[in-house]
Amino acid sequence: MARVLLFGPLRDLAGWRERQIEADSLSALRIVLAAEDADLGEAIGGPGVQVAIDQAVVRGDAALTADSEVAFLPPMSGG
Amino acid sequence: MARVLLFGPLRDLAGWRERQIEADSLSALRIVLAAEDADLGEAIGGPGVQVAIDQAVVRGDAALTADSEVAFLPPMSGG
Amino acid sequence: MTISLTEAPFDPGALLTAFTRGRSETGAVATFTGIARAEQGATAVLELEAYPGFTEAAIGKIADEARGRWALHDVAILHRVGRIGPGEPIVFVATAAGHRRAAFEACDFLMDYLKSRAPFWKKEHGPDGERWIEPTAQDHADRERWG
Amino acid sequence: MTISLTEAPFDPGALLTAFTRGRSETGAVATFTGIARAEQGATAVLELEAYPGFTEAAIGKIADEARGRWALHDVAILHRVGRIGPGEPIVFVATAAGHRRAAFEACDFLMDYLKSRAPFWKKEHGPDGERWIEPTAQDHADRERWG
Repeated sequence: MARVLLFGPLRDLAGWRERQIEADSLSALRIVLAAEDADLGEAIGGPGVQVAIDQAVVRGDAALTADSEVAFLPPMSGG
Repeated sequence: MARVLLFGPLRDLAGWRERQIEADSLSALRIVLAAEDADLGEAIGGPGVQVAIDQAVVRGDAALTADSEVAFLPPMSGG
Repeated sequence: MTISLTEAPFDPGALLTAFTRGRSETGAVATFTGIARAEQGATAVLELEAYPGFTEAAIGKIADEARGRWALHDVAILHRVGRIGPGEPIVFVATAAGHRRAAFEACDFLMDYLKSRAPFWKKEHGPDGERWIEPTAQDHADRERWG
Repeated sequence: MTISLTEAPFDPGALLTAFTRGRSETGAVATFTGIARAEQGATAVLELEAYPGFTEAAIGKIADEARGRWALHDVAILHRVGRIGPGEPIVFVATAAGHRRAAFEACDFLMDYLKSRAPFWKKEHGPDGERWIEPTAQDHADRERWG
């Protein structure tokens, strides 16, 4: 179980902003999301999309716990 | 007769800021001032001291009328 | 140093008043205020999304970098989020330093970062619908001046 | 465009509030506030003398030059004269433009002029007496950046 957050255009694409999703790693989470919504699965793997776990950017895979907050961050536009 | 204004360090040197002085040209005015106060006469001829007549900077000599305002402007310090 | 996000409109002048108060050793305060342009009616409303916590932390890191590059006495950054109407201030940056060059350069540096890399997502709601905005080539070029 | 001198203390924030109001086409406002430094007690009071009329006209010429170099929507300059206590603002410059680079550069340019060539005469009244101040080598170098 992780709390998943989508920002910017990813939120519009998926039609949601925040959900609880069952997954014990980031790679498992990607598979769950892609199985539900192929467009979203592709978009979160796209170039320039960063992933933050508990507000820290991570690269590659990572373990998730029930308390993890996973954010998919599309290219930032600045203010 | 011209209204003569001294600014900045020139005012401290002369001990006055504004006076009416009889002179029909700038060169005549310089002679009157130097005759009264040799230090001031030298200072107003010094490098970097500009002269404005009726608020416009002049170079060289110029005629003065009774209404002329003559300002001696030492090097400007900025704000 | 204060870094904050706000959903409410703000007055940059009130922030400058507070920022300059009681600074007897600060010789120089530079500020920048970014305002949502109306573009002659082409942009009705701007919508800015942040990631609360993450966004302030990312801005804080850049403010620390600015404090490392320039001898600053203080920095304040306030950024609007949510829906912003034309003519409303979006961002306010203030820098305080002993001398003006440090204050100007740090303010300029912080704005270049905020406009190009800060964690915001920006959508324009215009007469022809809505669209997500990315930094312009000019925004990237401005940022690259700082190496 | 407003250019003025004042003998009374002023609040730079109040000036920024007035300057930013109702600017729906202005994207960028840069300001600079110069403050009299206390220098840990070394400077008690600063005394600034202007030549009323002449000083505003000279500043106005430079503001016109800035408007020729950058696409500015507006410029405001307020300068204190008379006796100025430590911690009090001396000068406020605000520039408004469509984009931030023009606003920053014009504000920076105007300050370099004001600090090095504007018609003011400046005296410091300190614990060891009074002395007239001239622009520093840094002030001249800053101004020369603009050619």
